[in-house]
Amino acid sequence: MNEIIAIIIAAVLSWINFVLIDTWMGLPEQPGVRGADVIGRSVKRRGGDLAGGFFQGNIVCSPDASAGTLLASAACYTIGTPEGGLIAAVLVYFGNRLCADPGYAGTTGALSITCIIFAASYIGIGPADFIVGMVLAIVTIQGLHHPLASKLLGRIAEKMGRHTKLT
Amino acid sequence: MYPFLDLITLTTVSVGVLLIGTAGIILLKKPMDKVIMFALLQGGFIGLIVSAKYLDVAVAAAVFDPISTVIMLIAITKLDEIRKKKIKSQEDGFFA
Amino acid sequence: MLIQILGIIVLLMALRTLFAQDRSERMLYLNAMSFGIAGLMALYIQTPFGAIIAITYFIASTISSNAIAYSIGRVKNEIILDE
Amino acid sequence: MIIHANVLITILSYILAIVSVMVVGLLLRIPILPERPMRYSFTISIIFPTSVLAIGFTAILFKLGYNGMLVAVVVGVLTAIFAKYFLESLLPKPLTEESS
Repeated sequence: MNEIIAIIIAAVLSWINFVLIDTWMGLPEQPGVRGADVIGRSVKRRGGDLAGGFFQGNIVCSPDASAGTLLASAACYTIGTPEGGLIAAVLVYFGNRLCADPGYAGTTGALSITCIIFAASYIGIGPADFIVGMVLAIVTIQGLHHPLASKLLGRIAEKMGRHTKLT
Repeated sequence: MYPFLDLITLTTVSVGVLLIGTAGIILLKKPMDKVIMFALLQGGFIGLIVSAKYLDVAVAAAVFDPISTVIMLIAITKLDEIRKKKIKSQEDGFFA
Repeated sequence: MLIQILGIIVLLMALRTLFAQDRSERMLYLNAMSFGIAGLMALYIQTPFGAIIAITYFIASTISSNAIAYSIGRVKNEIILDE
Repeated sequence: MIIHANVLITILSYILAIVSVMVVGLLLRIPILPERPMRYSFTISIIFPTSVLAIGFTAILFKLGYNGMLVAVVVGVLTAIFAKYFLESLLPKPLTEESS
């Protein structure tokens, strides 16, 4: 029972982390590559929001802060707490540049989740809980119901001043 | 307490993903859907190699996967252009 | 406990990929399944090489997703010659 | 909580790596910040990605068994030279858009 509470807390922490960093780095504003445009317009055609669709398409087409969160927690679990996150940040940067993306979101997400894991290890939440929590968080965005998730993301983007200007 | 939960390991999950990918490649009609299910099958394949702990083979397979996908996509795009051009030229031939 | 949760998520996402309606909807489910498999490999191999292989697999699958999504936009409705 | 002396030395080594990469980068005239709008620019600057590369390479060398502050300083100098002369050709800027 104690383990389930730890997983839920880790899921909430990583959801807040990657949604805030991705929105701040301007993912809902414009599609970075052309594949994200296709996915965003398809989500809008099924009754969603365009900014949330661009957000989901950008996550599919290049490793952003969501990938940085997952890979940094995996590296912290297997390598060691401060060093693994730094190594994962460098590898995520190279992978980001291979996908024609500037790479700000991925490295920022990896470094910030390293700090969060280092702080949360004092209250008994290990890096293994953060791996499962990140997968649960990405399932709520990409896996359950796309129009509702895109409307929620669009509302967050509008509140932070990053809503798209395209139509 | 739950005896069926012990059955779920990396090996059985990878075999399940492989079977789902194979069924998708056989059942779906359009070529692009077949390519998407092929990308799903690659994930199950790498998981199966990792569960047997052949890690160097797994790294090589993971590096060579996008290359094979890109080659198949080039072939599909080219074939589609050729077929559309053929239909267009046939219509022009009939009407002109 | 952790591996079982991830395994159920991966199988569920694979089934939703098979029975999805739209083509770009399949890409989103495929990405969620790829997250699950990368986490599962890192939990199963508990040495530093496990992290390296998880990072390599995830970035390679993202590159192939990028290529597929780019050519979905180019090939709108393709012609199939059956019978 | 108890902070051992080893942890302090490790944190000090990372800070030393960042300081040395900043000094050598300023000598080599790498720009400090990318131009505005900052989140879409591909310019190589000191804050990003040179500092991130420096602490990442330092962490890789620490896990391989080479400890000490001298390693951090040497890695900082080498990373600055690498980012100035080789990174642009290793990871080229993508073409403006697919014009097809």
